[in-house]
Amino acid sequence: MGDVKLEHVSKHYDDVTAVDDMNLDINDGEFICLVGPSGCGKSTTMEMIAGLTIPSEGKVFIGDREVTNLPPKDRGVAMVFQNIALFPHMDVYDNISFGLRLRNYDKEEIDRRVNRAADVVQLEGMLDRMPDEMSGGQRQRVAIARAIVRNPGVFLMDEPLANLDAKLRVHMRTELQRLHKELDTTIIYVTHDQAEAMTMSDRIAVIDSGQLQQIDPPLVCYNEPANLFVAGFIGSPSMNFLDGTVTENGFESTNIDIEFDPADVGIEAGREVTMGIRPEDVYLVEDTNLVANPSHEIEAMTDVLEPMGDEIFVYLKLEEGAEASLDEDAIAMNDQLLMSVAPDTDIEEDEDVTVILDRSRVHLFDTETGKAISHGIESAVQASGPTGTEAESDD
Amino acid sequence: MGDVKLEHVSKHYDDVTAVDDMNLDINDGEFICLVGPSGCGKSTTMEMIAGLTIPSEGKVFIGDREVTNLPPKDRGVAMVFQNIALFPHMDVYDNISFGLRLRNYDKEEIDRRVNRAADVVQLEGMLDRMPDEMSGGQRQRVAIARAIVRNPGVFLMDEPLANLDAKLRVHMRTELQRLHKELDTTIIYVTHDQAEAMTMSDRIAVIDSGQLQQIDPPLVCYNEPANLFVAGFIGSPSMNFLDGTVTENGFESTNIDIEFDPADVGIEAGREVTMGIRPEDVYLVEDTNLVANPSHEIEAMTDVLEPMGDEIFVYLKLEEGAEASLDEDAIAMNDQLLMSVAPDTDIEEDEDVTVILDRSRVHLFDTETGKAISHGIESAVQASGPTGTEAESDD
Amino acid sequence: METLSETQFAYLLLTPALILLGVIAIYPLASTFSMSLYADQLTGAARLGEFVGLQNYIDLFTGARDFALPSAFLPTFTTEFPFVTDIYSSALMVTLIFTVFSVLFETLIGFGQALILDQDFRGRRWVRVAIIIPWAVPIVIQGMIWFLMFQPNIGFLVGTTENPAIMNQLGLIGTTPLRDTADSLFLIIVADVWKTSAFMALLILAGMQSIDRSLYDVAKVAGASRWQQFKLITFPLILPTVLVAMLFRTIDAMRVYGIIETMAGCQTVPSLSCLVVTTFNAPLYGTSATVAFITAGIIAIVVSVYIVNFASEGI
Amino acid sequence: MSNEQSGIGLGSDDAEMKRGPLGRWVGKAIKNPGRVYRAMFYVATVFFLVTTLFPFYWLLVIALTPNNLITDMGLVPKGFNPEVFITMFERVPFHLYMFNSFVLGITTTIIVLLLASLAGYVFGRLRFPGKSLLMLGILAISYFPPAAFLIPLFELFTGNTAISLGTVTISTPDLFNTPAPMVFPFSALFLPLSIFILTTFYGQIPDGLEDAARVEGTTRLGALFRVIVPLSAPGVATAGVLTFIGVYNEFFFSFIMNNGEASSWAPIVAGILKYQGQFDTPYNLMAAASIVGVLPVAILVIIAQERIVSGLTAGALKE
Amino acid sequence: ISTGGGDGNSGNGGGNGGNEDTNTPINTEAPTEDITVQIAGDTRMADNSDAIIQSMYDAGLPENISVEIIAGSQVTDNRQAQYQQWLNGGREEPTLLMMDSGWTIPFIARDQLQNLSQSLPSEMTSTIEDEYFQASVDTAKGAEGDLYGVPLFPDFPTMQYRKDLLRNAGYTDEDFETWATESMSWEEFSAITKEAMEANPDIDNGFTFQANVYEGLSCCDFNEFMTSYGGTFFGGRDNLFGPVGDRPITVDEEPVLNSIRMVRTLIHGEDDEHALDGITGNISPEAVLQWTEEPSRKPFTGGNAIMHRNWPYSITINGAEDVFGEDLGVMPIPYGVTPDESEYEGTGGPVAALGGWHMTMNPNAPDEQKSAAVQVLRAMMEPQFQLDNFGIQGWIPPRPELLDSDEAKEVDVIGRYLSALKVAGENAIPRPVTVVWPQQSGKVAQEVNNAYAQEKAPEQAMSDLKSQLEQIEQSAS
Ligand SMILES: Nc1ncnc2c1ncn2[C@@H]1O[C@H](COP(=O)(O)OP(=O)(O)OP(=O)(O)O)[C@@H](O)[C@H]1O
Ligand SMILES: Nc1ncnc2c1ncn2[C@@H]1O[C@H](COP(=O)(O)OP(=O)(O)OP(=O)(O)O)[C@@H](O)[C@H]1O
Ligand SMILES: [Mg+2]
Ligand SMILES: [Mg+2]
Repeated sequence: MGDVKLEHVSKHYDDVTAVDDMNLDINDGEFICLVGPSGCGKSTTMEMIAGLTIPSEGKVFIGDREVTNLPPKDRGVAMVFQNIALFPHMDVYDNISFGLRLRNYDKEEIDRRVNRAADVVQLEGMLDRMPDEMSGGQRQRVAIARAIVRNPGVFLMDEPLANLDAKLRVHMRTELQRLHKELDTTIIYVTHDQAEAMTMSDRIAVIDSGQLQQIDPPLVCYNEPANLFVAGFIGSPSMNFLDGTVTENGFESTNIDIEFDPADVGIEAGREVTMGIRPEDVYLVEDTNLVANPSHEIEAMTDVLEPMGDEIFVYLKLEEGAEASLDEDAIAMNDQLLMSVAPDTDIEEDEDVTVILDRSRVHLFDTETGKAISHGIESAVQASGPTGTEAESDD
Repeated sequence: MGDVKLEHVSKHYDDVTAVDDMNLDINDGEFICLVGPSGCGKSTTMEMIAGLTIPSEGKVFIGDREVTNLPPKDRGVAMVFQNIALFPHMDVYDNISFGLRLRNYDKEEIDRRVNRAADVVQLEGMLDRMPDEMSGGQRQRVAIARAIVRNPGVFLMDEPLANLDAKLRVHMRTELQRLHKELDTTIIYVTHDQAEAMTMSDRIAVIDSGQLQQIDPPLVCYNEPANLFVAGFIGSPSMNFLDGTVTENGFESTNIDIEFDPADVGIEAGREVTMGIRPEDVYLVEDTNLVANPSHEIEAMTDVLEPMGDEIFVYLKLEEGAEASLDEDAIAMNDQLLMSVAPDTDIEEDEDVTVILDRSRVHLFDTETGKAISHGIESAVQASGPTGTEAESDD
Repeated sequence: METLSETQFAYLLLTPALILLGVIAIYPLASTFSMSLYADQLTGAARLGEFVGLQNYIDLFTGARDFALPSAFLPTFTTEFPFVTDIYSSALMVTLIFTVFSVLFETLIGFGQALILDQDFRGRRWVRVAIIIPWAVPIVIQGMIWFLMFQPNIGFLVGTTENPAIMNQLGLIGTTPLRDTADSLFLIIVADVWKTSAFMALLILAGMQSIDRSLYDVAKVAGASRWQQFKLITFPLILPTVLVAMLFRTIDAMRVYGIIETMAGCQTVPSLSCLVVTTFNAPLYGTSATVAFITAGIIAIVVSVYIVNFASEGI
Repeated sequence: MSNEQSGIGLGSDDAEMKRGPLGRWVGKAIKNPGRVYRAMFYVATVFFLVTTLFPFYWLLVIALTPNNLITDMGLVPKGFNPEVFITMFERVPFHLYMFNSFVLGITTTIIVLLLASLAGYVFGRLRFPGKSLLMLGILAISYFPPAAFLIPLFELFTGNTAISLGTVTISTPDLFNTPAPMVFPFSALFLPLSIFILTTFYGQIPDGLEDAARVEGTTRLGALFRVIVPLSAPGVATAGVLTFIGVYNEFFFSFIMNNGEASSWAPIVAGILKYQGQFDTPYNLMAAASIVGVLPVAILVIIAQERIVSGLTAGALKE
Repeated sequence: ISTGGGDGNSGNGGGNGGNEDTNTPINTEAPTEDITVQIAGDTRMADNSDAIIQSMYDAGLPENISVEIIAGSQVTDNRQAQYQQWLNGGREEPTLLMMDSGWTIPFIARDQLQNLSQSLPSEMTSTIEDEYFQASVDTAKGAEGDLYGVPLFPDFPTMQYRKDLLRNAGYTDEDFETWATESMSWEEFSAITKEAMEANPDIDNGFTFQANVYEGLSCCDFNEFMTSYGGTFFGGRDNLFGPVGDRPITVDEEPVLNSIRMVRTLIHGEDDEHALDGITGNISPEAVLQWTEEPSRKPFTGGNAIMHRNWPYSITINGAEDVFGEDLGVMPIPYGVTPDESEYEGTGGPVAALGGWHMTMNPNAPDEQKSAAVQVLRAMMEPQFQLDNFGIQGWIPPRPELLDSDEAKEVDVIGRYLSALKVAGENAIPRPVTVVWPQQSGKVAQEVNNAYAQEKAPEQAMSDLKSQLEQIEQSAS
């Protein structure tokens, strides 16, 4: 009833292609997060599911019915809009109850539901305020309440928590999850908050330039990104990338080599690859004991330190004189490496350090196509230890 | 020139007090983040600094001049609005250049600045789009660009990055920091993103219900929160709180006791206190070696696991049968504890575990007033190890 | 209904309006147009004479029918500025002069009034009543008010040669202004501006009230003065409304009749509509229908200025 | 949201005691441009009040002056004759004419707003082929002098137009002396203006709000009447006011379409003209009647408009 | 789409109903059933309808016929347009229409009225022909001489003056008595007025009349002045009502020019380059050039004028006790030349422009209505009714003889001035109303006003006018 399917859906504006041949197959009751860079087509996708935008090509299905040309009201969807879109001429109560009143619910039922929704979004006592008498976050919560009072087959939420503070977000997250469980509806959720996407969703759909890059459970996306884009996009701070080549002995680049048998990961020597390693998989040599499958030691110098409270980000320069350029347009920065360490680590700026990588968490991508080649290197020079969730190469 | 001072500033709406006797003293060139729960008065404070809202009481100064009643245009501020508010009848170029055109900059200078700003917010090539042809994130970037083309004494930014994806946020953050350094202007910045507040600001001002709670450098707020509110608000996930009493031997509560000499932290026995400990300061007993100043061992059972990619949040039940209630309204939850562990930790749901706390990271607060009593307990039963940034009690 | 294509849906919603306009406007116009193809008939029961095709149109454009009209229809053109001989002697020129000046001043004054009504002050409601009152006055009475004001020995705004009133002294009008085309035209424009500025003011005010107030906040912080806020925010955002208001004022002004008839008479100030009504009452139905259609054609040419503007505004 | 700076009285008065009041004022004004602005505002307001109200005051002067004394008038009534406001009702049942005009105005306004709302929505918010052409066509209707409609419409409404449906030919009903032959022509003639007004206003409502309403379960029409119309309240109310007042004072059609009696739905202008004899014109009665006909309506219209605007928007757009 | 005279399919066939309808004899037996006759009257009639209807019954209207009077529009142009549509559209109501004698003829020409000569008993029509003011009857006749309307009342302007002011100049009641029946010349008149002005220096205006650009100038003031100098529009009186296109146009002849010169002298003084010798100048204000009846009356009623030309309605106003009462004098309009001095028959002397109204019958009315209407007309033709209505609403009886009756003299105010009115009535001159008069009237008013206002020389204006009138005449022949 609530499964949503997009078949070869595209949306072209005059000179822009907002969504490009998108195929999505969302099961009834699933919680899907759409993530991707700004302007990649997330909202457009949502609007096409809601029926607010008619696809230029392709078909949209909701629960077996083709709805491509059906008006929004007949699709059984509720939506939280990115731009909030409260009705400025109605107070909070009327905004929230709008959909219910349209359906002629009786007064008490409406009252009950509105009060419950207001409770969930912590707006009790503000029901008679007008939208322009509220703060940004309060308005956003009204928008959420407006969607959740109804019992639609599909919830579409476009960055519903963007204006909320951390505590409230956590609260809202759990509430949404509870709602999801209770109503068993499909939720399609756009967020730019990694934590949200990771913790809430059954699957994450990563979109870039209107094209679907990967749709998989959160940890799969994190640990086994399908390509360079996903690898770089998921995880904050972003994965480190180093360009290099495959030799008989493994991966070689200007500053870092990693030994493995190319045959084991199924690639031939001489291929141009990009190696990826997440900041938390870079360790100080002192912590080698924590790593089951460490790489060679790498000499580096600390550059900037960014203490985050629960961890510290350390920017490492791999070459003498290299600038810690913060330009993240170039995918691979061969001369620097970002590392995250525990907050109580004794480390200073401009200090020489030796680091190792967790080889079982090393990702290899085809430099040209960006496709993933392997996630983690098992065939180790050192004995392999117990590895957690890393996966086999699936290329 | 760019220092901003609020003196006993309040703002009352009909029945709401949005800002309550606020005193703020911001130095020229400082980067201040305002944080606080939704509706606490952050935007109102900004508007009063900008001159869009006239305080009900109190005075506003910008660079020695009292500006309480000065119109916005004479205050030399630039602002990014929470609701974005692009001019719908102007294309991106005209939106961005608005402030410059007002000041009759010459054509080339405007061109140069607009292009640079568009570059910074990565909107090159979109300068001739109209606002309604852009995605949410793109619009927000236009709003940022509109502010940063100018050279004001004070930048006011109200959640400028709320609609941007993680990568772009990081980019924007560095750009804003660079801008801050280059122009040496005062920046007052509202954000609900802890990471942003922690990494960018010189000082964080924590506001609750219109009242200033603490204004201090980020790590001070994190490590030495002035009161329960700040402790609970800063840090995500939030600090664990347990209510208890001080005895001769230290802190005692239903499930956890911590030993110390009350005299050392300057409190008398018998006082009702709340103990706080951050999730990352809770360790599995196996990792005791990482902790310089561990507490007693505590028996618990894991409940929900939340894998975040770079860490896992583990909800611990301290009592048999206790529900892992996710109700964060009650400040202290005496029967549960949230712990964060490394992503490769071998841990399952509903498993018995033993944990310890890092005593040097334990916070004590007066339960009644919420005021902080002490941060970290030095006088240890075990020998004290090297402690990082923890501070003395300052109560 | 919702599954109709956008085009079908659009036409469906337009149906009631189109039916009404079809029956009440298009059908009569078609009927009137066919009247314009027949000769006038003054005797006998028939309303119209024989079918003459476009002869009525030809006669009007060549001036061969001017004898039946209160004034010439087209001016006599010359090659020297202002390109017509006696600018007050033809219906077309009189109408154009009236239109240009009345629309211009109504727009300016309407703008001023709207700006005032857009402010917040005590008694605004009463100022608004005051400003709308002229618009609520029927044209007959509007005519009477101004007619009496400029009636020698009754109104105080006109005097005699020996004892001139202020307006005479200033040389604005003669002592018998309502028998003189130029003077009457001037006074009729004044009377029309008095009455119809309210029309402009109301529409412009509505446009101003519909602007999102937060845009002003942005502009203020960006450093815009009041004037700049007006120029860069208010004006462009109400421009479509202003254009619509001016468009309809222009059309109305081009059809001016009532105020002329009640103040000075069609013989003194012959407007295009005057020609239509006078011939209609004569009754020269063929000529009248022809003048009506030519008037509509002239209006179409004049308002094409706005249409081009609309097209560029993307409405 | 934003508070305007008031500025009045905040300027400091020190060191300015030596100047005269004007000098002081100028001094303050230079320091505080808000003062200049306020002063300009008051001057402009007074100017507009005087210019719009003066002719109306003149009307009152005429009304209060006994008809025989209306000669060589000055700025005040010659004589004072308030009974004119009673005499006018004795001579003509003016209240009935007002009632007729009111009914005609309301009916027409409702029809016009309804049809124009639909059309305004279509033209303002939808894209479809033929749109510009249709708009031009509708506009073109207002190019024609009303006289161009008179004969065919009179025949149409007095049962003289035959409609042949195949073999049967029926003639239109005779509606002379009923409101219909006024209401329909008024509606058609005022429709283009309202369509254009509403087109611009509806076109400016952000798509997001209509989208939100549609997702919540309204049809497009539902969204129109629940969201777009209320948010365009100033425009809708203005279109309504312009139509209502236009119809209220209409005379060109109404004097042909009935016999001029109050019982035959003749409007107020017919009533006002009834005071007039062939030669004798009781200016004072006509003036009194127009004051009675106009003033309450102007006040009513303004109050209704404010009500409509605030009722529709509940203060959403302003203040 | 019908473009002809309407193809109405209602009973009587609308405007193209043809001559049979308008000519069919009407059953003159009084109907026996109850029936209501609707009369399109004017405001004054409607205001007095109870008294009027009562006087109809008094004059023999059967009780089963009731009468409903609707006011119609009082603005004469509007009423004309209204009737135009009603009759053209074949409306059955109203049965009787009150029509201005100034525009009845065009309706006759378009076959829109009941031909009373054909459909009424001849005893009724011959009474009208024989006993009524001739000029009035002339304006209710078709080209072939048939009668289409029953004159209700005539209207003729007179010269009103202030006896009190003239007394200051040495004139006495004796003079006033003479003036009431014996018209004076314009030379005399202007001289007397000037004398009175000099004797009453606080009075600003000598002689006030109407010379605005409007029908009233062409039909009446100018017509009067012109005719009193022996001038005509279209040659003699015979050509007044046609044949259009087949009659001389004589507006550029000397008598006409003289009348214009006379008026110019009155307004602009003897120094005017086109002044008329013998006329004393500067007695009329320039304001006359934009005055119609009411504005011109205001200064006189307000006490600021000596002489005033106007219709009888204003006699009632000015002669009221609270205005001038007995101090109001009335005399016929002065003359330019005597009848024998003038070339054309029936011109010269103390002429008065003819106004007044007729009662006409709607040919589309059902037969019973028409029969009932005949009864109403019959009642209206009763002398008693006419005398009653002189009292009720000031309708001057259409029979000259009734002006001599005692009953008429009894009527308040205007009863005092019957002798002057009777002279005016006997010298009434109708306007030259034909189907093209509506076109011609505007041109006449425009050119005459131009000439009066010194914007054109009289010769120039009248030759311009002549050529315009010629074009119009030609277009319609
Ligand atoms: N015009 C108004 N009338 C009444 N109350 C208002 C008005 N504007 C704001 N408030 C209230 O004032 C308080 C502070 O609002 P403010 O916008 O400053 O909050 P904020 O800190 O910016 O919140 P958020 O993070 O949600 O944007 C809120 O509770 C809000 O409801
Ligand atoms: N009406 C329009 N005309 C032209 N281009 C448009 C229009 N609407 C959207 N786009 C473009 O389509 C692309 C996708 O927009 P969309 O709103 O779906 O992005 P998004 O993924 O939601 O981005 P964000 O995270 O910034 O909200 C963007 O590049 C945007 O500029
Ligand atoms: Mg989006
Ligand atoms: Mg805010």
